[in-house]
Amino acid sequence: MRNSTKTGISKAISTVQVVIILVIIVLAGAVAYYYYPSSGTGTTSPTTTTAQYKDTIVIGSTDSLECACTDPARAYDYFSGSWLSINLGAPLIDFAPGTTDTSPTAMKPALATSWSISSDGLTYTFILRSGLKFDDGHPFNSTAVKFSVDRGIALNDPDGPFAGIGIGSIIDHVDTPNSTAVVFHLKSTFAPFLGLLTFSAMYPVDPWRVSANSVLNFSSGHPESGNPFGLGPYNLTEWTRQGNVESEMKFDANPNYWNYPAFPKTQHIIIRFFTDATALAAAVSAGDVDFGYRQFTSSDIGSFQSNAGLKVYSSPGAFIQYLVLNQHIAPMNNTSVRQGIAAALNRTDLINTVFLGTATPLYSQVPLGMAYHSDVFKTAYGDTNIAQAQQLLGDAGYNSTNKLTVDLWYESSGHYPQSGDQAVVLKRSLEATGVISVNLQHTDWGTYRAQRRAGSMQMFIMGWYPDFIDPFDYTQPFFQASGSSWLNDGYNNTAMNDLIGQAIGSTSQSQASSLYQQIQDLSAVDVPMVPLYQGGANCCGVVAKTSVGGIFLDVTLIFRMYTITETVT
Amino acid sequence: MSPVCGEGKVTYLVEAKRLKKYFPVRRSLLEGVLGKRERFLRAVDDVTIGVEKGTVLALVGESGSGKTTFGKLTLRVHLPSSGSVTFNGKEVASFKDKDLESFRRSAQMVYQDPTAALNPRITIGEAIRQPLEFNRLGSVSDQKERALKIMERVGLLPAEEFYSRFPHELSGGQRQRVVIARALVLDPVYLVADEPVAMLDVSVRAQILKLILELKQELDLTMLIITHDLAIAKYFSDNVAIMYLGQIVERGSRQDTFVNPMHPYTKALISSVPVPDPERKRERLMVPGDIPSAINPPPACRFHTRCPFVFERCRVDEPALVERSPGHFVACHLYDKK
Amino acid sequence: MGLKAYVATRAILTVPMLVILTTIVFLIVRVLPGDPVLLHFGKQVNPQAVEQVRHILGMDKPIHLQYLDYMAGLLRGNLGIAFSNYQPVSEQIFSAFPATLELTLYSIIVAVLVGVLLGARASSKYASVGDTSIRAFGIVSYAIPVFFLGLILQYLFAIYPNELGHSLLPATGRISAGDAPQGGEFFGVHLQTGLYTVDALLGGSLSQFLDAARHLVLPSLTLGIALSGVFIRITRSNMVDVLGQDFVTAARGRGLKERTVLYSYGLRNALLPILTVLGLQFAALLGGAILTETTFAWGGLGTYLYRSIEGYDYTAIQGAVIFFGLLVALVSLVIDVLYAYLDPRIKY
Amino acid sequence: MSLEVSHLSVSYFTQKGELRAVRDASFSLAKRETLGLVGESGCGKTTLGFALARLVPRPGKVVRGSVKLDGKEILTLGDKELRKIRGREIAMVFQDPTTSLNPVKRVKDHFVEAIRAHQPETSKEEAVAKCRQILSDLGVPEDRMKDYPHQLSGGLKQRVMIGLALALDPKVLVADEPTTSLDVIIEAQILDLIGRLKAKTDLSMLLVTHNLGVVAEVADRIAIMYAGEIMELADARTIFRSPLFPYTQLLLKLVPNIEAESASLESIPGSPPDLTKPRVGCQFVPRCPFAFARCRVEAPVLTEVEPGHLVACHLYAGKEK
Repeated sequence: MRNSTKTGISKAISTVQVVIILVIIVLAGAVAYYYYPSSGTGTTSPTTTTAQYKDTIVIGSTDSLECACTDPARAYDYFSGSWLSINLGAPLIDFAPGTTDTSPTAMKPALATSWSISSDGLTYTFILRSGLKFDDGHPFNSTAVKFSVDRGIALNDPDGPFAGIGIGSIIDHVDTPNSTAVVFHLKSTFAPFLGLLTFSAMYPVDPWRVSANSVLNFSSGHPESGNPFGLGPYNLTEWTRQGNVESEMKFDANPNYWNYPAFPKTQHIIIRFFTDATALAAAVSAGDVDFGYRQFTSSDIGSFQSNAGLKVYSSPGAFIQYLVLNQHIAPMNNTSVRQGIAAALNRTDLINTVFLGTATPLYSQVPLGMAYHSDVFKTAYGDTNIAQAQQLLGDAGYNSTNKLTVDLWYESSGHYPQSGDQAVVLKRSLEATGVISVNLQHTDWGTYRAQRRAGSMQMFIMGWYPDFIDPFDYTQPFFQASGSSWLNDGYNNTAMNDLIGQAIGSTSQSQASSLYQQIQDLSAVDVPMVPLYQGGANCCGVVAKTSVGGIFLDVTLIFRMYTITETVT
Repeated sequence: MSPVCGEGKVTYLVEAKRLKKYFPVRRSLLEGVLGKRERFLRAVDDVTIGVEKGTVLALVGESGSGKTTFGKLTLRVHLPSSGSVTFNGKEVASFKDKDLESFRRSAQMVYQDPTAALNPRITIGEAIRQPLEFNRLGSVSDQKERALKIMERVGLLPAEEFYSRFPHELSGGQRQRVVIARALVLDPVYLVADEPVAMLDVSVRAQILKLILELKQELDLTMLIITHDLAIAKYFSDNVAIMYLGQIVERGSRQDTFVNPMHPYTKALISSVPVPDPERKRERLMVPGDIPSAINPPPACRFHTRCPFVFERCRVDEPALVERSPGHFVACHLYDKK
Repeated sequence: MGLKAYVATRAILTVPMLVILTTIVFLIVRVLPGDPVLLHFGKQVNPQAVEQVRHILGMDKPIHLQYLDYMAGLLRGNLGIAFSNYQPVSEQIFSAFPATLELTLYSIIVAVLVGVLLGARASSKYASVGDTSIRAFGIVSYAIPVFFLGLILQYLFAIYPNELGHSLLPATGRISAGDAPQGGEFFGVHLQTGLYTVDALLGGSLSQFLDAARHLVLPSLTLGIALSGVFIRITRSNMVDVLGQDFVTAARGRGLKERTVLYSYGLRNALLPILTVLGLQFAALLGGAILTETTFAWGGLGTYLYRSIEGYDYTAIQGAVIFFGLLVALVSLVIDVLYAYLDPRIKY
Repeated sequence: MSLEVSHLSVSYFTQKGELRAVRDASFSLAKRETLGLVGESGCGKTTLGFALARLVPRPGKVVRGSVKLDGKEILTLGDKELRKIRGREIAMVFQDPTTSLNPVKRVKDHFVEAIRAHQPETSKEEAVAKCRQILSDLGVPEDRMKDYPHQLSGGLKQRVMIGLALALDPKVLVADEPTTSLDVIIEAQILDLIGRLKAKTDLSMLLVTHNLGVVAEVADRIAIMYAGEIMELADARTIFRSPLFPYTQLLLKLVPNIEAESASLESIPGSPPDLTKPRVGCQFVPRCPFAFARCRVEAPVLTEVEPGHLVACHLYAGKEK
């Protein structure tokens, strides 16, 4: 006898139907794929680029703007200073992409076609290209250059580079004898001045777009108004933020760029922002983006290396990380304590455990590969020198029963790669002395910065990307009291201040060499901070499809989007 | 005939006077917000009636007539909205502490659905013993002994064996015996039985009713049987009260009510009961429609909307419960006509 | 009383609820031990910096004035200024919300579709192998961590096919880069919802719609499957219950089609408790969205809350919680109205 | 003969084993005839009623027998044919009108749905008109058509149920305890209604009930069921005047009669057997005052002992014709 009830219902909803619905959901997208031109290419515009290159490249990144602004008067974090500005604006003079020579003689013309330096080293004269226009059609001339520099100095934004580097104390005034000539009068000799001009803070801005009295901020729906430059290879044509972070930025080639149409190589670049390194890695693996830059974990990099469709780029790196010992908070004001910590640190463990050997131990704030570098910390303390650490801390009154207790801070929102892992290893090496006890503390990058400014963290991990390529940029911002106020670490040594002053004024190579040696030696005695490691792009992660080319990663660490191409496969 | 005491004066164990119980009707969200006047369900509306000591009063009515509410009012499960219930002449609502405890022991209830009345996870022996424990009467072994004794009395035999069984292992009739035993274990003097056999099969109904009556005699109980089944009222009560929409329309001895029913509603009820005799074709007093809502009861005589004998006065004037013959009270204008 | 009047009253009654909610949130942030500003700065602080931040945030005023400011701000849709970057919280939330709403809507559709159909199917095959396996699926999907499910689906349907050279589905994002739909003009009004699938259709672009749909597949499947377990269980048990009732047998006895009996009698009546669960699950859905959004780089409110919590951004958290509260209140309002509409027994 | 049931057996396959709810039931129902099927709860009478329209719920199954409606076998019909029979040829009325209507459907929609399920060519308006006609015949006010079931009283709901059952002019109506959950006055109204329907139509009716009073009012013939079996079958008068089966005799004694002079406190000791256990002999043996040796070993068979009077009892073994 059949059971009518059961068979009846079974007919109403069959397994087949349920399966079909599930399959439809899963495959709807897959089917759609075939009706949709492959992702990443966008719409094809017939008039633009050469046939063999794609006209759009998508870059994925976990970077973000710290202050929702791109104004060089305020923003000089890595993303705005070494990535965004480089592609939206242009310097007067520049290094060639991929250069290994960072000396003044290697400088190439950019907005300026020629330049001369007075014999006393106090006057720099630049002749500008004529006929250049900002992307909004206004003419570019010497007045715009003067306006930009005067504005930065006048604003002197406390978060910005002008205050940070003290540009106002370098430049006395700017003259504009005619529309294509700009003359910089310095207050005193400043050896790295040409290098300084490659720094995004010195890029001319569009006087018709920015106000002389205030910083340009993000304004929803008006991406162009967020771009103060208008002279670079690209214009910012879309800028969306969702919640409290960037979600997407779109760059279109700027036909007014002085080197157009040689550059940019690719007409459209899109940056997609990720909150999470794992999601960025997934996006790269799945081909959602053509290019992934900053940040990946070392293990992600490892898996990319085994993927035939992807290429991992590495480069000499001038990115350094170091441990700041804040002398505002006792007992960090005790030099023996700082020296003891310097002796105890185990850089080998740090690099092997956290970076799987992809970084280099660093024994001076001036990184390896840069002129005048000297391994002063290695000479003074070696590495993992527990005996010396115990002795130095013993001098300060700490032993295994009366341990030195310190707070070690790291930032936890992904601004620096694997900060938490680093902190754990550092804690381990400090505690291996038996006389130190470490409390780990962490917070997000925004708060971290605020606390740094407030001087409220006893010991904290920081990183440094160069603003411009000169040993000056690795010493003055850390050791000279006028330059290191941003760190608010309480370090102020007159001898050190003088040495740096002299180095800035020196016009001879040999004199500079001797001065930078003395500066580094003194830094290993005073130990306001302990250098940890240096890395290239590898530690931050550059991964691209194999079809992508034109990537130049050099010691400047700036990221040029305008040289990148992707061949059509 | 109603039993008389002393000089022909009736002694009531439980007596309700002008008893009213109005339940507020939950207003809907909208009504609440719009400040609509609160409405009441008039479950018991001005009832004066007594249960004579040592007798069984059957309270008969359709569902929604308010009979169960009345039963609960006499047990102080509900407190009256107005009017009073007295127990042995004392106001039930005024009982406190010791008096209340002793009243709670003296007045017990047997429920309609024995399955719902028993906790499925407690053995029936424990279920019967628990009231003793809650009232701190005797040691545990005393309590158990007392429970076994009452179990024997209600026919849960062998008692020892039944003691450790769970409700689901029992038949419906046995479960109702458990409920009765649990009500009687505290030696009550007043028992309210709310439809005690409605959920049972015909073949066991008589057994249970018989048991209740035997126990009533033996333990000298005074009882209120609440029922919609006129046959039960007819066979197992001394006095009968017919309830309609919260009011008593007729009351009297069982004889008065069944042999000489006077109120049209009583007549309709009796004539509506199907008679198990295919050859007896009776003339039925048909009453149309349904019992109206107790929230908006009809004015004047509440039965006038369905009464086959309705006339002018019924719609304007509320009939009083008048003694038409000794002990036989009827609330109907028909009998004032002559 | 009409349904419209009921909806209006029910909506008005939501107001005191929201006042209570917002007040509680306000008090929690201020009365609980720990000064949010100090927490924001950490242990040792520069008092001047603290005072400056307090002033910017208006937290240097007496508490009752702060409360008035806060409530007045709420009335104007102003949720305060975020600690982390001093931008208006309400603007940030409104920019992030459409992403979450889109994910949530499609996930609910997946959850209900998968859950209700499988649940109904399980009930019709009561106690069979099919029933048992559907129930097992329900339990597993309920127990599996959302992000883990997300990673698995990401690998299976995006990363692995791409490594084989056939890209199937995108692993992250809401739409292909640079292709966010902008809505369209209708009778001179620009309509843009922020829901990419809707905006694509408003803009008349099928390709954008399909692209947005492709991006929705994995995240909405992840969240939808994770939630479907509850629906499977509730649908199954309710259907078993309803199908055993007299009116279902009666309907069969009248010779109605089995399909009519199953849906019009069975599912229609089982739907009411499912609806309640749907309302209750909404909060869980928002919680699940946090994890899903991170895995799929979705960039909605979940990410916003995640970032804010990570950064101890109290005003942002407060704003997000109030916004979530508002959403839940709104959803429960909708559910109540639907309930009243679907169940004639509801008195309103 | 309108309906012919022979050797029908229905079992529930439970975890405790096979529960034989109906065993070897045979009876017939003539046109315009009303058969009362009487028994206590659990005796299988409801299952038997459901089996006629193949509505026995899971895990129940018809294991044997045949149900023929005008010569057509119902138990082997396909789903589609079965649907045509249900409601159109055999209609059901259930015990509890409160749970028998879809709570989310209006009264008239029940009618429209049922009528159009069988007569798809009927327009909605025609179906509503038919609904109006039927309900007015049954004394349901017209404006209640728009109501939902919960807005109706029990009596009205049962009228609606009866109306629904009659909407397609079925040949056979199976009414399962149609008045049990109603108050006595409403019960009288419904019985009166059924009586008038009987007089007016050609309907055959199977009235399943435990209430002998109800069958006495309505039934032409009565079947007494005990423990899954039909033990006695005769016309109503015979059953009440001269019952043969001991259980019937006892049952009649303990049914209260409101018109009788005195109370009867008779009862049948013991309880019905467990239907999952195998049967040996007569099922009524443990409670039967007349049981003898043969009753314990041999199951009696329903046999005609007088013209039109069938009984399954060894007491009447010699009287077989």
